[in-house]
Amino acid sequence: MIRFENVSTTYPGQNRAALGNVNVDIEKGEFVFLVGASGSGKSTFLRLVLREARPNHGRVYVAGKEINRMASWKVPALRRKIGTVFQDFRLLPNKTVAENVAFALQVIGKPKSHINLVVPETLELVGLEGKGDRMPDEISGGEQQRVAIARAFVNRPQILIADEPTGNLDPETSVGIMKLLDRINRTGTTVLMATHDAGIVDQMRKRVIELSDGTVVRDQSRGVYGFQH
Amino acid sequence: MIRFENVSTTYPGQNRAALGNVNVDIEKGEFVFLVGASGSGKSTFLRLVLREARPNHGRVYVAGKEINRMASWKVPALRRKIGTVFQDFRLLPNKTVAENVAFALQVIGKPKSHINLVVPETLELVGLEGKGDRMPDEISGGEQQRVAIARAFVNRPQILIADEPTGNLDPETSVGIMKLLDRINRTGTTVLMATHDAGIVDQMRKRVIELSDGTVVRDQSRGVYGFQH
Amino acid sequence: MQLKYVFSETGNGLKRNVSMTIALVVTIFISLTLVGLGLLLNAQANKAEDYWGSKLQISVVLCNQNSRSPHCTSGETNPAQQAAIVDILNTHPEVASYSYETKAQAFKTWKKIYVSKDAEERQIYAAVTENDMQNSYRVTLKDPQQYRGVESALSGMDGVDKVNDLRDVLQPILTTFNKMKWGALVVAAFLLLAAVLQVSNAIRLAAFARRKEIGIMRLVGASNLYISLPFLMETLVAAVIGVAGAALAVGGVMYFFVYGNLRPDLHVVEWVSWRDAGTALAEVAALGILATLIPTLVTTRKYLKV
Amino acid sequence: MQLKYVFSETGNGLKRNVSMTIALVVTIFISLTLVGLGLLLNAQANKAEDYWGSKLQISVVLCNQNSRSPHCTSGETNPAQQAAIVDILNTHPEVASYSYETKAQAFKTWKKIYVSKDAEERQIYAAVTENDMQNSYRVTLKDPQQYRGVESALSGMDGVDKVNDLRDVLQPILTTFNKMKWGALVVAAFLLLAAVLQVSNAIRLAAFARRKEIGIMRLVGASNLYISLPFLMETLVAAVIGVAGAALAVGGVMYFFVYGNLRPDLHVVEWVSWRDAGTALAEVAALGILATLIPTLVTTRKYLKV
Ligand SMILES: Nc1ncnc2c1ncn2[C@@H]1O[C@H](COP(=O)(O)OP(=O)(O)OP(=O)(O)O)[C@@H](O)[C@H]1O
Ligand SMILES: Nc1ncnc2c1ncn2[C@@H]1O[C@H](COP(=O)(O)OP(=O)(O)OP(=O)(O)O)[C@@H](O)[C@H]1O
Ligand SMILES: [Mg+2]
Ligand SMILES: [Mg+2]
Repeated sequence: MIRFENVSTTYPGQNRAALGNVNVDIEKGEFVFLVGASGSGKSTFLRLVLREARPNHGRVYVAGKEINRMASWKVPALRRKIGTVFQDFRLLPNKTVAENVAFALQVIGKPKSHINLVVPETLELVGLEGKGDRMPDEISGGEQQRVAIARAFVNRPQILIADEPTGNLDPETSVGIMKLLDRINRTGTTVLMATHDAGIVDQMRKRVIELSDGTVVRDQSRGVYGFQH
Repeated sequence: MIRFENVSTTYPGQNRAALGNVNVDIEKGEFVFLVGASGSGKSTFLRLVLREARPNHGRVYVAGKEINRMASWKVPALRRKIGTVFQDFRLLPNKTVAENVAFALQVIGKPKSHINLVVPETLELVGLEGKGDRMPDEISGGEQQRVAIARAFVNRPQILIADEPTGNLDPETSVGIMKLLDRINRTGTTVLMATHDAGIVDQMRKRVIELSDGTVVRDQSRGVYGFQH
Repeated sequence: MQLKYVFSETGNGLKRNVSMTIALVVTIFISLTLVGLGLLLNAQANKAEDYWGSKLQISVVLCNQNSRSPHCTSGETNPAQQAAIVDILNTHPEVASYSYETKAQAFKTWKKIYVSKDAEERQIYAAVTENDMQNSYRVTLKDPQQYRGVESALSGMDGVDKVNDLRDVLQPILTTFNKMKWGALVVAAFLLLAAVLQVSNAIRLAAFARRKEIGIMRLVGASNLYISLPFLMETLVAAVIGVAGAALAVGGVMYFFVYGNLRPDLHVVEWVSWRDAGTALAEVAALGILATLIPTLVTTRKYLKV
Repeated sequence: MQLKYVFSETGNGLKRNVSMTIALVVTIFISLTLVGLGLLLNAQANKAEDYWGSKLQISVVLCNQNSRSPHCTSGETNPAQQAAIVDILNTHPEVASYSYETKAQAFKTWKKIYVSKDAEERQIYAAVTENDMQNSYRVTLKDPQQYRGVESALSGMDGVDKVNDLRDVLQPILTTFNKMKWGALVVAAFLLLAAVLQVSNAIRLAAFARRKEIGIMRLVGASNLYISLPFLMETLVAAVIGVAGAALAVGGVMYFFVYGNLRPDLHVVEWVSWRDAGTALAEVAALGILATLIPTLVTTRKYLKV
């Protein structure tokens, strides 16, 4: 589903490479944790998958296509296959929960009838039934992150990317979010999540890829956060 | 140093109070953790201390003054007594480390000679000796947070406020930051830190104030994160 | 307060928002130039009104030998005809007063106005004699707008060559000055509105570009004045450049057009002087500074408040 | 694509940036109005040049009985004097060709031009006879700028009343049209620059106000066109309002000034027509749309790129 072949990338004006010769292969349906110290390149890895950044060397394949050779007008189509969730939720404060989720479908031109069908369905899936009419600041942080996940998942993407989705949440709320991501993963969606949260990684026992200074230093199929190789 | 007397506050357009009848008294030189679920009101508490927000009821005293009766032109003087650190560092990307720290002194009109003296001193204190000429994106996240702490502390404030300062850092780096805050606390500075990081709270064994839905549900002198009263 | 910081921040701000600054300066410049020209035209209209004030009469020109009017068949107006004319002037309800201008007086005025630089024209003018002039009555009206009655009563009389209504000639010029003045001021008002709105937009954009710095300044306790001074300076610089441009443009019009063309060649009226231009420019400068400082203060209060 | 979204976003965008939009519309409006007036003045200058083209000659007016020039002491120019004049015209190096206009021809032209609405003036004009006219030579020059030689050679001769140089009268009018044209176009160019810069500033501000939405749109895979269409529409609406305002303003000038004042009262030249105004406005509309669309496209590419 996602394949990195000798990928290196350096941000403009930087000396140090953000990623150096990374080789990773993630299969369809996998659940992968991306761990590593601050600045180790986790977010950069995710940006490459979304083609928000491009590698200086090597190739990035997503859903069978080499995305760096892709014409830029095809990038929107790529991104429709990928749902994305961030630490800071990124909800529109002036839209209700349901409108926030619907927005993701409207702007890619889905018909209204389809939107009216799948939005309540997805809100139920993430555990927000009956809260569609609330505004984002009327619900808790955990619920806001559920809205963000609903928005990312409402178009049923093949891949779900999450960059420290529990970074702003307390430990209890975080567990709920992880259960939801696990449920989404079990529908066949590939989940790739960057995190610092040792507790979560230790508990989930999924595949762990550890980055350090931009290189893969560990790739373990049922790993924990703190493992030292 | 900081006293809340029956403080309640509601954000405009909200039904639910962000803080409800909070009474807290923090002595000079204390180290206090503010914990609680997402949305429990930790950041609001800190904003009230900085007079970035104002209470609807009750009184907030900082350094012996009731800050809500204070004329708005006196607010800068109040803020010079308080150093502040955030999760997202908030460094100026086009200034070097030393310039970022010096900026805080320049804009409050300190003479150049004073700046040239205290900036290197403070950089050494936070463990960044020799890195003054680096740009923020040339150093690690942990180092960036040290710069932010140096900037907050360079004017030797009586109070240091930190809102989830380790939220973006990996566990190892976080420990270093906590050691630094502890060191600053031991110089007599009152430290007030909001956090989700159970590990840190458990390890430090300092006073813990827990908020839940805007009310203080625990105030314990040598507490842990997960304590249930 | 370190003024160095304020100046360097002002410079940076201007550079960062080059396109905004240029747009702003151009709009201020053009609008103030038009305000300046409007004020000059106003001064000109006032000058013209003073200058022509006494001339906004009608004059009843009597026949001389050269007159070709059908009412001048008998040549020079005779005393009987003249008495009939005076009778009308004494009794007509529209007439306030009148005076008699003899050929000699007319010739004196003629010689004053018809001074030419051109040698040949001077020769021709020299050939004109007092006898080519005509006697006339200068009639002041009760209501300057009510003159059709007396005009038609007199122009049909024998011995009256023609009834000259100087207002027919001068009023259109005055009206033209006034129209041009209002045209310039209306366009200037539009552009000033645009300039004021642009000032506030420029500040929004600048506050946005500098939002990180501003956030940190507020956090570490920089004073309000310190935070907003670079913004004030930025728009002040734009205003000063705009005012200077307007001064140059108005000065150019004065130098090349008023002093270069009108004053030496056209003596119909007294033209505006450097002194009038100075007054207009002082007003323009005050307006330019106010029109930028006020929106700046309002907008900085809104976007930079503690 | 849901056009409803695009329209509602366009509306929201315009509302959100009211002050930016007004400033933009005003600047576009005024600059395009000035471009329109500049183009009209250009058409007017061309028309005047065509109309007066043949008149940019010099005419050598011979004496008649009424002439007062010192070279007309003997009354009507006699054949000997006329032969001397023709001699000069045949040999002078500045002269390309010449023709003779008799009193009869001059009288015909005179009657054509001096048609008055005024009853009294008509009476006076009726008294003018062919004999009040003067014979003259119409001289075409080799180089229209070189005429001082022949002028001074002829004006000193006996039998020559005066040498009229129509260019002395008409050229200043032409020059005035041209100066006004360039004045309008230069000011318009400044304001157009300001408008173009404002378009890009308006888009920067709008992109900033909508940065959250845009970020999410890019993330969930909205197409580039979909993201930028509201921006395009926003500036297009501003441009259309500006163009409409300019059309109204130019139309007003045509209706009230050209058709209301100039055409009925001033016959010295053929004035611009509605047809010319139409052409000017078509050019203005094209310019207005281009001057807003191009910076919009450039800026949206820069600030909204995938
Ligand atoms: N926009 C950027 N411009 C320049 N350098 C950047 C940029 N973004 C990241 N970097 C640098 O690239 C490296 C990798 O950063 P990245 O954000 O991928 O790390 P991360 O693992 O996500 O860290 P964190 O846990 O703090 O989010 C770091 O050294 C960082 O300074
Ligand atoms: N600017 C705001 N406008 C409206 N409501 C707000 C605003 N900021 C916070 N709130 C609301 O006030 C309550 C308390 O928020 P606060 O940010 O203080 O919580 P917190 O404990 O800091 O949460 P977190 O751990 O997520 O940072 C929440 O219900 C939140 O939705
Ligand atoms: Mg990251
Ligand atoms: Mg908070």
